Amino acid sequence: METTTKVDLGNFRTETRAWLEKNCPISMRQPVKSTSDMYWGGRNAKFSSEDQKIWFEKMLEKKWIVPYWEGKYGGGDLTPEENNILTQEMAKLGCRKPLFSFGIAMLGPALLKFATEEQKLRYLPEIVKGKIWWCQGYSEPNAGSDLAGLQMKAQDREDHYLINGSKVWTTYADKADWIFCLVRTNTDVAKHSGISFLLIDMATPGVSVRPIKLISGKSPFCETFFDNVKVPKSNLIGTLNEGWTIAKYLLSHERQMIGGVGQTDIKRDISEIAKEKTKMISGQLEDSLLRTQVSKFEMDESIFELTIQRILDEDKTGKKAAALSSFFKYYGTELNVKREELLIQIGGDESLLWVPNDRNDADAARKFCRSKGNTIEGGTSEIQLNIIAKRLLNLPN
Amino acid sequence: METTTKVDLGNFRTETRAWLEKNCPISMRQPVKSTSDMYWGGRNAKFSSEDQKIWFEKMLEKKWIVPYWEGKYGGGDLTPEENNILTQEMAKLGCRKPLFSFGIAMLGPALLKFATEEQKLRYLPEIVKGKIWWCQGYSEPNAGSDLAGLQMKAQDREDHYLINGSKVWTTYADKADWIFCLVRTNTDVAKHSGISFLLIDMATPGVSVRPIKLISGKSPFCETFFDNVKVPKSNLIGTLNEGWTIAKYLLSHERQMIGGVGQTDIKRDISEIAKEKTKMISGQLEDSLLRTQVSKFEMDESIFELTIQRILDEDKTGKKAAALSSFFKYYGTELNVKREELLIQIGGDESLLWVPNDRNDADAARKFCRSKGNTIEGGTSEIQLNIIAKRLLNLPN
Amino acid sequence: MALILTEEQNMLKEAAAEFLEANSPLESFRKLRDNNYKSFDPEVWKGFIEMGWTALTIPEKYGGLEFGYTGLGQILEETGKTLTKSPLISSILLSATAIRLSDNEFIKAKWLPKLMNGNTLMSFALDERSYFDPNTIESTAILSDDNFIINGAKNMVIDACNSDLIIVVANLNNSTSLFLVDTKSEGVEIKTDILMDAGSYSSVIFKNVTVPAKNQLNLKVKGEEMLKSIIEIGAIGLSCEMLGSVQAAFSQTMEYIKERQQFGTKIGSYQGLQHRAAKLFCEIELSKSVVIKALQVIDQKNENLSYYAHLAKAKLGEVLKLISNEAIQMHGGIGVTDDVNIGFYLKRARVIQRLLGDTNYHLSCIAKQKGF
Amino acid sequence: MALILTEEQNMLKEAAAEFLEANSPLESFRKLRDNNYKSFDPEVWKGFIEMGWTALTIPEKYGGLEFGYTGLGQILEETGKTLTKSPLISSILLSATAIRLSDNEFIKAKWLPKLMNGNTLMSFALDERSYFDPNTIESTAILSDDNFIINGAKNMVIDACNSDLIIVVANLNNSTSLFLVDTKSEGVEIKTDILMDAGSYSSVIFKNVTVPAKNQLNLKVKGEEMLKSIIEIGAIGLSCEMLGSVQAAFSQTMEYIKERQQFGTKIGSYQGLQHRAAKLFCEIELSKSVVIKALQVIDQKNENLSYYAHLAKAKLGEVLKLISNEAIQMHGGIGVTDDVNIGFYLKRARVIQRLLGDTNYHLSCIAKQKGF
Repeated sequence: METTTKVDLGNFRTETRAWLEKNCPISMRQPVKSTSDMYWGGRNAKFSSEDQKIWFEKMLEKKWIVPYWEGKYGGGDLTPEENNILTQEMAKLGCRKPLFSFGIAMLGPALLKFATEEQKLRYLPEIVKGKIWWCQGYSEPNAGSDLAGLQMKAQDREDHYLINGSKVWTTYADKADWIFCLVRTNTDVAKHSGISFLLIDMATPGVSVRPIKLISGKSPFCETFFDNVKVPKSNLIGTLNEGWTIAKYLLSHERQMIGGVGQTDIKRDISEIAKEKTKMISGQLEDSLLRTQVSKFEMDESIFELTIQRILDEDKTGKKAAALSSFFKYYGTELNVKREELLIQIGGDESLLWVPNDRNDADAARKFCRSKGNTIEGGTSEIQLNIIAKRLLNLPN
Repeated sequence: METTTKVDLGNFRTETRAWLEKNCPISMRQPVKSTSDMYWGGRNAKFSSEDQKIWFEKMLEKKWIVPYWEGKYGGGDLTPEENNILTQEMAKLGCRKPLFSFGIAMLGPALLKFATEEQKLRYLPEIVKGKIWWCQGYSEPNAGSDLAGLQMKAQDREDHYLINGSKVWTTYADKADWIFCLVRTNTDVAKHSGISFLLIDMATPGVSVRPIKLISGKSPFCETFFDNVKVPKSNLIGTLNEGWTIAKYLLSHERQMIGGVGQTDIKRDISEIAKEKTKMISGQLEDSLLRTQVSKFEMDESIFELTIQRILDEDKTGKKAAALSSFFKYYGTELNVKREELLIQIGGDESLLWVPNDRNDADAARKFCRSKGNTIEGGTSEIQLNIIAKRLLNLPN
Repeated sequence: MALILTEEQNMLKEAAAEFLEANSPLESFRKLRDNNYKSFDPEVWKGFIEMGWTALTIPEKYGGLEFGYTGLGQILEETGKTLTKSPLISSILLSATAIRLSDNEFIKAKWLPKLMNGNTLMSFALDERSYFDPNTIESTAILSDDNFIINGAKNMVIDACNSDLIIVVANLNNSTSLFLVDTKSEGVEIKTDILMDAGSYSSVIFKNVTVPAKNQLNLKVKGEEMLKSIIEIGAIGLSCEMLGSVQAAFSQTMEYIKERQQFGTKIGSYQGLQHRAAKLFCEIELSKSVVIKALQVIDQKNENLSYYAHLAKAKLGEVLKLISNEAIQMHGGIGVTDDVNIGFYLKRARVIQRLLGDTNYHLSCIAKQKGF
Repeated sequence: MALILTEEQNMLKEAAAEFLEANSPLESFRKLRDNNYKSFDPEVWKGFIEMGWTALTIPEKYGGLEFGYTGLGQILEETGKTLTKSPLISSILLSATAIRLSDNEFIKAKWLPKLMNGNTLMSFALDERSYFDPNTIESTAILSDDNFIINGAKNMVIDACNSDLIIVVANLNNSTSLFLVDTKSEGVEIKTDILMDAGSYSSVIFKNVTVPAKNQLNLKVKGEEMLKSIIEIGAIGLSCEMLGSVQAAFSQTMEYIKERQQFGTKIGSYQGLQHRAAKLFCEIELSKSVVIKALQVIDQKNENLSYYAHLAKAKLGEVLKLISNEAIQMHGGIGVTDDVNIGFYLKRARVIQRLLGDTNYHLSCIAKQKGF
C-alpha cells in the first residue's frame, strides 16, 4: 500500500470540495434548527424534504455516511487525514450530517473493537444505510452514577437470554428499532464482573417504553421496560460477563462529547449580550457585580478553549492522559451551567418566559432548565471529580 | 435565700460602677496593646507596672478575679445577672482583665464539673490568686484533627503514672507552671475509651519545651516533651479512662471563643478602608471587582453578627443546639480569613512589608499569615463541617 | 429586641404550616400548573382569609388585626415551602401595604377592608423595563379638571389578570405618585404571560386612562418615600417566601441523600456531599437571621429598614440560587425530571430572585448607601 | 501553532529543573532568608549565566541566543517551583526586555551583552503608588542642554539595592519616556524594604538627577508603546513563575495528604479533600494552557499580546491565591509552622500577585478592551 503524500491530500481536498458543491443541496447547507432537520433513518424512516432524501442518498452512494469505516462494512475507506479534510470541507460549506445515528457514534466503535466478524458484517452496513435506529440502554433507576450496580437481568435459558428489568435515559427509545444494553449475567461475582453487552430488537414482545418529561419540558429521553423478553444468544457482543470493558470504552468517548470537545458551534460572548441587554455607564456595565461575574466567566471560558486545544495538541505527540476526558466533562459542563445562569440573569424578563407568546419562543428558560442536566448526565460532576482524584492524582481509597 | 429583684440589680449596678471608678487605675482602662499589658500571674509572676499590681490586688480583695465562682473556691458568689452587670460596667469603663488565665477559662470549668471536692479546694483558689500559670496539652503531632487518636502514654506504676510522649500547640508552655493534659491510660480499647485527664507540674523532671515558630513569625505556641515523667495519681481529674467526656465539654467552649462569639472588639468596615486606600471614581470604588468582593464580604459579615445574636437569643429561651458551636467556629474563622485576604489586597504595598521600617510596624502581613491558622486550630474547618453534617443534619456514616 | 419570634408569632407560624400541609401541599402546585397554569386555588385563598392572614398587617382602625409584618412574614415563609400560589403577594404584601402607607383616608377606609376580606384583588404596577429599575419611571399622570390622565406601559405586574384594581406608579409634575386604577377603565390593556415559575405576570398598557382625582394614594406624603417603603417591605416579604423555599428544598434534599443508595452506600455518607450540605446549613442559618431582623425592623418602624431590606433580598437571592441548584445536583438524574417536585424550587427561584431586584441590585444599593 | 513545547524548549526546561533541584532546592530559599534576607546566591546566579539562561531573549546580533521568551518562561516556571531568588526578573525579564525593545542602538550594543554576562545588574522603576497603576506617572524628565534632569519617587523597585543601573519611567513633554540611570548618580536615594516574600524591594527617590541625553531608551518609538509591551511581557514572565509555584505547592500537598494519617486513614482518602484536589487539578490544567499560549504570542509578535498577558496574569493570580491557601489548609497545623516550607508559597504568592497588577486589575483591563 502506498502512503498518501501531501500532494494527494491537496488533490483530495479539491475534489471533495467540488463534489460537495455539486451534490449537497443548498437547503442542506443551513444550520439544523429543529428535529425535523435531522434524518435519523430507521424502520419507519421518513425524509422531511426531497433535498434531505437526495443528500442522504448521494452520500450513501459516495460511501461517505461513515467515510472512515472499511468498505466491507459500508464505509468509505478514507484515511484519518482524508476524513479530516472531508469534515473540514463539509464544515466550510455548512453541510448537514446526512444521517444522525447513535449507531455510528456509539455502537459502531464498540462493534468494531469487540464484535465477531459475523456480527460486524451484519450490523455495521445496516447502520450505514440508516436501516436501523439504535438507542442506548446503560443507566437504570437505581444505578445512576453507580452504573456498574445495574440490575437488569439476562438469565441463561439454553437457546436464549430472558431479560427482566428496566433502563432509564434511553434517548429516543420511543422511536428506535434496536437497543444496545448492559445487562447483568452473573449475580454471584463482584458487580463489574457480571455484566454483558447485549443487542435487543425493540419489537420483541415484552419491551415497552415511557417518555420522560424533564424540568425543561418534553425530552427525547425514555424509560424502557423489559418484561420476560427473549433475546437470541447470538446478540451478545464480546465475551460473556466482560461487558464492563466495552462500557468503559464507550463512556470515555461520550464524556468528551458532552464536555464540548470538538463542538463547533460558536457561542456569543456573554459580555456582548450584557452590553446589549443591561445598562451601560461611561463605557462600563452599570451593574459592577455583573461586570465581575462576566469577567471571571469569560476568563475561564476563554482559557478552557485554549486547554482543549493544548490537550489535543499534546495527544498528537503521543502523550496519553486517559482520565482527562473527566476533566473535559467536568469543567465543560460546569462552564455551560454558569453560562446559562448568566444568560438568565442578564436576559431580563424575556428569559423567564415559559409559555411562548407572539414575540418570544420561550427558549431561554427551557435551555436554562435543560442545562441543569449537563452536570449529571454522562456521569455526574461528582463522579468525574472522583475519577480525577483517583486516576490522575492517585489519591488513596 | 431571697431572689434578686430588679431593684437590687439596679443598686448593684450603681455600686459596681462607683467601685470600679474608684479602684481601677486610669492606665488600666486603656485597651491591651502588647503582651506586657496582660498580667498572667504564675510562680515567676511580675507586674509590668505599679497600676497593674494595684488593680489585680484590688480585684482579688473584692473577690472579682472570678466573680461568678463560689466563695469557698475564691470566687465572688455573684449571680449570673450580677456577673453580667459587672462585665458590662467593666466594658463601659474599658477596664482590663486583672488576670489572664487559661485556668479560669478552660481548666476551671472542667474542675468544677468533674473534680473531687478536695481537688477543687486545692486548685481553684490558686487559679483565682494567680499563683499558678496553667497551660493546655491536648493536641499531639500525630493527632491533630483526630484528637482522640492521641498517644501520649500514662502507665500505671502503683503509686504514680509514668508519662511518655509529647504535646503540641501548648500555648505559653515555656512560661507555664502546670499543664492539664489528655493522656492515654488504656491502649486495649476503642480510642475514645482509653483517655484520661491529668494535671502535671511542669517542674517535674523529664518535662521539656520547644517554642514553635509560625509562618507569621514568633508565637506563644510550644511543643512539650515528656520523658519518663512521674505524676502522682491524685492528679487525675474525673474517672480513669473517661477523660474524653471532659475534653468534649471543654472543646465546645473553645470553639465558640475562636469563632468570635462574644468577641467585643469592633472591626473597621472593609469598605471604609477600601474607600481610603484605593481609587474612587464618581463615588464608587474604581476597581469594580473589588466592589463586588467587598459587598459580598460585608453582607456575610453583617449577617453573621445577626446570627450570633439570634442564636444567643434562642439559647436564652432554652432551645439547645449543641453542634452550633461548630457552625460558629467554621463560619467565623472562614470570615476572618477572608477579611485578612481583603485587607492584604486593599492595603497595597504597605501591607506586604515583613521587616518593620521606621514608618510601618509590618503588622498587616504578620496578621494575614497568622489568620491562616484560624481555620485549623481548635478543630479544622473540615472537622467542623463533619460535625455539622453528622450531628445537626444526621447524615449517615 | 431579641431576634426570636414571640409566642403568638410562633403559634401563627405553626398554624400556617399545618393548614398549608393539609390544604396545599407541594403537589397542589403541580395540579394548578397542569390545570392550564391556574393562578391560585380559590378554596385555599378562602382559607387564608378565614385564618385571618390577610388582616395581619391591616390597622385595627380599618378592621384588621394589626399583628404586624413579622406575622405576615411567617405565612409567606410557609407558602415558600409548599410553593402555594395565592394573591397574598400582589393584594396584601404589595397593594395593602401601599394603601396602608397612603395618607388618603378615603382610599384606606374604602379598600383596606375589601382587600382584607378578599372581596377585592389588587396588583401593583411598578416595573417598566425588562429588569428591576425603580428609578426610571416613564409613565405619566396629568391633572385635567378633576381627573388624572395616565399613560404608560408596565410589565411584570403580578396577577394583574385576576385583579379588580391596579396601583400604578407614575410621574406627576416631576415627582412620583401612586394611583388606584380600575382594570375595567377604558384604555387599560392587559396581556398576561406565564413565566418559568408557572405564575401569571402581565404587561399592562395605560392609554389615556382617566382616573378620578381622589384615587391618588399620596396626598401630603411624598410619593418617592412611599414607593421606597413599599419596595423595601415587598423585598422583605419576598425574602420570607425565599427563606421557606430554601429550607424546604434543603430538607427534601437531605431526606433524599439519606435514602438514595449508590455504590452500595447511602450517598449522604460521602464527605464530598456532607461538606456541601454543611455549608448550605450555615447559609440557611444566616438567612434566618437576616429575615427575622428585617421583619422586626418593619414592625419597629426602624430607620434602618432600607439597609436590612437590601441585605435580606441580596442574601436570600444568593442562597436560594445556590440551594436550588444544589438540590437538583444532589438529586442526580431524577432531579431534572418533571416526575419529582424538587425542580419547582429552581423555577420559582429564578423568578422571585428577580422580583423587586436581584442580589446584584441590592448589594449595589448597600454599596451606594455606604458610599463605595 | 500547536500549544506544546518544542523539543529544544523541553530539553531546556528539563535541564533547568535538574540544575535548580541540585543547586537551589526549596530549602535554599530558607537559607537565604535566614541569612539576613539575602537577595540571591551569587554562585547560583553564575550557574544561570553559564547555562545561557540570561541570553535566551537577547538577539544574536548582540551575542545572545535569540531562543525566545517561551524558553525564558520555562526557566521562570522552574524557579517558581524552587522559589529560587535571582536577578532574572529585574535584570533579564524586565530590564533586558526594555532595552531589547528600545531603538537606541548605543544602549543596546553597550548593555545587552553586559546584562547577559551578568556583569551588570539592572532594575526597572515604574510604580509610584502603593498599588499597580501604570497610567498615573508623575516622575518628570526635562531636557537641559545635553542632559535630562529627572525628578520623581518610585517604589516596589525589585532588587534596586543590588543594581548598577535603573531604568526609570518618566514623563517628558507630556509623554512617557524611559531612561537609564546610574544608581551612583548624585540625587539617587535608595531605601530597601523586605516584603513578605523575603525579597528586596526599594523606594527610589530621584532628586534633580542628571542623565546624559544618550541614555534615553525610546528615540523614535513611542515610550507609551514600549512601556505597554514591557509590562505585558513582564506580566507573562511572572505568570510563568506563578505557574511553577502553583504546581509545586499542589504536588507537595498531594504527597502530604497521601501520607498523613488521621482517624486511622490517610486523609487523602476523604472525598471532601479529593474533590477539592480534583478541582485544583482542573485549575492547573487551565493555568498551563494560558501561560504557554501567552509565551508563544510574545515570540510570534502576535497582536493579541495584550489580551493574553492580561488573561495569564489574571488567571494565575486567582489560581495561585487559591492553591497557596488550600496547600496550607490541607497541611493542617504543620502548615502554619515555619518548620515546613509550604508557607513560602503563600508569602511569595501575595507579593507576586501584586507585581505588575493583580487579578482585578487585569480582568478590568480585558473588560475595558472588550468595552464592558
